[in-house]
Amino acid sequence: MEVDREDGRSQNQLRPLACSRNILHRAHGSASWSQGDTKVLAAVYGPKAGTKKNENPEKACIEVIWKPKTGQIGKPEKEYEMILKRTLESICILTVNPNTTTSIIVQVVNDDGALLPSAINAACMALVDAGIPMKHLAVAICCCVAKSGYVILDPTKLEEQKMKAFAYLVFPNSVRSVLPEGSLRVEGEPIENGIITSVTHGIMSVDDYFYCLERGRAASVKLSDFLRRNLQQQSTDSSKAG
Amino acid sequence: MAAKPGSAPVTYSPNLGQKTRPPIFKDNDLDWVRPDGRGFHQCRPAFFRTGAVNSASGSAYAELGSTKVIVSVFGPRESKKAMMYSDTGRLNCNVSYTTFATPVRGQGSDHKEFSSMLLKALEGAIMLETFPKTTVDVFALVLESGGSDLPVVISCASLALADAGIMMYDLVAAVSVSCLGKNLVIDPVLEEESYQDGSLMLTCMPSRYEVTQLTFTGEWSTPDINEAMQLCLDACSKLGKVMRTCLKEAASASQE
Amino acid sequence: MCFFPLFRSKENRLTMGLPNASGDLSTEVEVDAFRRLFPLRFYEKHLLESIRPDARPLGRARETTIALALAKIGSTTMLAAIKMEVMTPSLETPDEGCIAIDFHMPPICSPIVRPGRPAEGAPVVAKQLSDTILSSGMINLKELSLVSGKAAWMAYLDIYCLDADGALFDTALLSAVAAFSHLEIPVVSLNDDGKIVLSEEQGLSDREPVNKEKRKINLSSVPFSLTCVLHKNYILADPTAEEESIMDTIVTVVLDSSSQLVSLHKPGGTVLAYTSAIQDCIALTRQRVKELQKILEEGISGMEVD
Amino acid sequence: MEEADEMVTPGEVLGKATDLKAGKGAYAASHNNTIYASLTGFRRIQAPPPASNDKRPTVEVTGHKAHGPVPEPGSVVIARVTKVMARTASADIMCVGPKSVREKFTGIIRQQDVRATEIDKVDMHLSFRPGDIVRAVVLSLGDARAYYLSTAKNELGVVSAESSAGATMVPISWTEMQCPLTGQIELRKVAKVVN
Amino acid sequence: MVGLSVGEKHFIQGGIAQDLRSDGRKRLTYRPIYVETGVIPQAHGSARVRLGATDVIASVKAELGKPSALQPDKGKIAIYVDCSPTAAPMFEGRGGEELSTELSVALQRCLLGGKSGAGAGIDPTSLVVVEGKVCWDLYIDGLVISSDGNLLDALAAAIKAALSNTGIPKVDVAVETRSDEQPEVNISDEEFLQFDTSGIPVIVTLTKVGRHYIVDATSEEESQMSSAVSISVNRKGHICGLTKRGGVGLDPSIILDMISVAKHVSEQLINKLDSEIAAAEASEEES
Repeated sequence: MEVDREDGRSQNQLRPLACSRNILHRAHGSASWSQGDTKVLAAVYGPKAGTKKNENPEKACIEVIWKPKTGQIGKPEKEYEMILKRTLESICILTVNPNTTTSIIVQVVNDDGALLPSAINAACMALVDAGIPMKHLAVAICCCVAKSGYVILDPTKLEEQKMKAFAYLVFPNSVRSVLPEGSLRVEGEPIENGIITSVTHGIMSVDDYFYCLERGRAASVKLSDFLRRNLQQQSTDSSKAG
Repeated sequence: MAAKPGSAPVTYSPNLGQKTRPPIFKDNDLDWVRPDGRGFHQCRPAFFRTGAVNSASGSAYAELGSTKVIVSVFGPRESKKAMMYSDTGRLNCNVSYTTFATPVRGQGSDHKEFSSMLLKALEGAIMLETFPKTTVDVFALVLESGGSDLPVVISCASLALADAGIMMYDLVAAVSVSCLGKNLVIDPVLEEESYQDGSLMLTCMPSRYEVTQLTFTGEWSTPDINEAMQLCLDACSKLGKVMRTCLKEAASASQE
Repeated sequence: MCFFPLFRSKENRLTMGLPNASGDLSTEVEVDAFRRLFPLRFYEKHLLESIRPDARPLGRARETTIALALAKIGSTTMLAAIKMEVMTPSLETPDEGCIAIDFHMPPICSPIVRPGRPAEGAPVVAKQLSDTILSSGMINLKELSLVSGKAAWMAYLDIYCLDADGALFDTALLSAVAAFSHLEIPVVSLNDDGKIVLSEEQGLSDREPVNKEKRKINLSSVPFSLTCVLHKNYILADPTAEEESIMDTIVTVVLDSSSQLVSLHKPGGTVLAYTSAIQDCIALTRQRVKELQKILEEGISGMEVD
Repeated sequence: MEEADEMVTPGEVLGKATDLKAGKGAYAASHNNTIYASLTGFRRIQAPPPASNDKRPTVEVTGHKAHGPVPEPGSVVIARVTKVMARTASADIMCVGPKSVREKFTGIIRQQDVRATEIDKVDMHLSFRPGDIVRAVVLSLGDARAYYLSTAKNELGVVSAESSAGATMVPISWTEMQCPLTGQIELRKVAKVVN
Repeated sequence: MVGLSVGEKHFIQGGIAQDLRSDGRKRLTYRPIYVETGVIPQAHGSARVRLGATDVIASVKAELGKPSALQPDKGKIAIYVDCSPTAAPMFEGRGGEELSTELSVALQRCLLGGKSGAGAGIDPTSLVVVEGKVCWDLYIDGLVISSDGNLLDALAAAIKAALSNTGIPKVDVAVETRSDEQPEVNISDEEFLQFDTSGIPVIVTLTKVGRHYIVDATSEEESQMSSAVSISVNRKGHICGLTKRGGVGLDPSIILDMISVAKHVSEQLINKLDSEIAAAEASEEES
């Protein structure tokens, strides 16, 4: 079935992606990420010595500070901070720099839908730029479920509001492994099928959700390729080492 | 979605009728009956239960009429970093209200002095020297404010301390008396407190027969003071018995 | 002189400390110490025997009770209360009321909460609760309207955590649902200067009540939730605070009475959730919804008896 | 000789100081020399030790729910090392004796308290690593922040440590532990197991 | 806290036991009390009171406000005490805050009477201009400049003096407009109304050291106290408020005895204070 979207995209089509790293000079690492008109800046400071209280000093601690476009932060931003923190913790190797704190500041430049996924992608790239040790990258995508049941990817703000429900999904990036095909499978599924983070809003059927997963995974492959290309091309022409 | 973030519309409670003081106090007091039909010198039946909160070292729940409070005790535990070294233990108290405790939503915040008054009522009964350098935290939450909140909190807190196994010289029982016109009414409810002429709160160690805290407001003649204090002392010793039975039941239950 | 890692011997003795084994106190003490020092090893020993330290099978939730708006799952306890106040509805929605949801963790509920600053987790749970309750469509906000464009109910739902031992969201949601199902709206009428007043209190019997028929809110498609922690290939339903603290991958599934998915929440965590795990979590939640519906009905009918 | 146990609560009179001594869970009030209970539990009378010249039996309150253990000077504790610095290592006290604490207490092991000999040659980083489990004795209540701990005895020191490979290491001498996976040897102040 | 050697402690306690205190006073005699009024020109009323080295200032500010819905026939009175860190080292940081709130609460309890306003030093109904609409709100601020014990008694005295020094501008109300509107008021700047301060109680703090109790304790003596009871007494000899400080329990009979002693002591104190206030007012007129 075909659906026409305001901006003439097909339902599985993402908006144009753009990412540039090492854009801030005082930060240890930084990246700007945009999907269509949604744009987010992320800056990484650290690892700095010492952890905050109630944090395990035997591991590296990650703190996330969310800066909205306007106004000061409320409950939604607090939730974003928590989700980002836990998502990034799960992709970083925290045992390498015990008893240190790494702060990630996320600045929303413009919100035109799929804000949290964009923020996660931005933060992830900033961590790479800062040379923080990571197990793998994370790729985040937003899937919207319409009343009539079809699913569209990477919605604009307008689409988000019109849809009955949506899901923010985060997967590990698809890996090009030197090991023989299939050796990296977990219970028959490739690693990149595992869900790092899932946040949904609005009512959908369980089948809708799994349909979202399927679509999201497909899209995450495209995103991974984009990240890989972006990293390769910038690591060649970037003066910055690690 | 229907949520309206940020926008906080002004709201009012439809049932807030003007509280005006009944005229009867002027002269013929005697045919007047209390809102809950109690005798002037009759306390509300007291219900106590220890071990209300598992996450705490000790806790207690108290219910007198519509006054309902929970007290948790934590520690003895590490004192906050800021504090300086001390050979004796520290007691730290805090009293807070739920937003729905009071008739007007979120009115409970105007009881800031309660925390320090709770501390003063308890500190004399606790053997602080038995937990040097550490702190015992006593946190109270008033679920429903039905009058005599502070006395109920104090009695409940001493039960929670006993439940936590903190060494004490004695339990602390607390009762207050309101002065309405010529009448002294014990264990007043919220309505009575709202138009009282004076009040007296007495907290004591029932077994040792010692007063740990005593406060008056309003104008009192010596005979009234004598009567009021005696009322409170008697009520406290009764209350003390109820508290002890509660502790014993809990302890013997845990024996099984 | 001879050397032995201290806890080798204890790990072997641990099995005797297991709930199913004969509880011999002399070892219990050491098990308690071992549990404190090596929580993960302690748990993995139990998981191998597919039993939890509190003697629960992995998939089973703790004992759950509801009394009025007090919900208890294990020792996690939540008290919810709704205060109805009157507001002037917004222009966009002249005949809709509003629900303001907040979640509180007072210092009494846990050793980690201190007076003064609020518990860090609380605002996040509050957000999840209002998202879930409002998006579930359990309550039709039109039912909260009194006089179109003039007056509507603002329902303040405040949930207090009285004892925190894991699965906070599940318990809070349950208490909220219970609170709404017990909610009785007073009969009110409009007085001369356009204010809403209680009919009986003001003795305005002559005045026509504006909400005669709207004394109760009827709940359509009630949401119920189950939180699970993932560890390796294990799924533990309804975790305690200890389990949440040592196994950091948490999945919360919310289904409504017609088993539609209201929310599937997995904020990060070391374990990646594969399709099968998600399916298992949803299946566990389906069972749980049935249990909870039953408990809730009993709770309500129990109230109506007395 | 024991008499029928009765349940008592704090403040209840246990007897007169003239014919009883106050044991644990009890105290004697000087002003009216009366003995009261300070805890909830059973009133027990212990006959005086035949040796002592004080012939008063001791009254105590037992079987009560005691509060969580608190470190005291002299008590043996088990702690997890959190930070290692040039002159001190800080550790969270997890167990006092065999009992685990409800909430951790902070302890400090100072360079001079790591071992009994050559205390000036001690290198903290070759004695402890973050995450190590140590058995130590409480020297003193310490300062505002922490209890002072000592491992300056054979049976005190690291009792359990993970190698950088993440395996539990095996002690091979009183200064070395070995990783069973990699065979790599790491330096520690190792505790001799008492048995 | 005052650091004292064992010898000093014994000397203080012994002196008190023999009814001859370190500064030569008997147990129940106050230090000489000095009152100075109108010390803060901007305030509607103010006074400074010195008891030995204890030195406090009280000021009264009056502002027009709206009575609370629950008590439409009463004006509002707020009492706040500030302990300047210069007064004593222990006032720095939180210590000062705690003491400030403790003193403020004690003063409110002793001077403002019960919820209905009965037994209040100042009759709150006298502050109402238009019932339910306009009233005077009194802001009473106490400042501790230097502390050598017995702050509460000194502050209460200062407040009494400040209030009798207070003049509140006369207010005439424009003819009633509508029931739901705030009426027009105009504040005169010639005519001032005085308070009747005869009903304002004094506070007598009895500090228990050993088996005896003393009035007007210095901070050295306070450091030796087991507990203290502050009792506010008015001219009629009625008790208008009471607060106990210090943790140690007291036998009820002792408290009752303390109350009767306080009543006895208060008589002289009130007379002394009134004459001092009168004198101060007089000297202010001249200057």
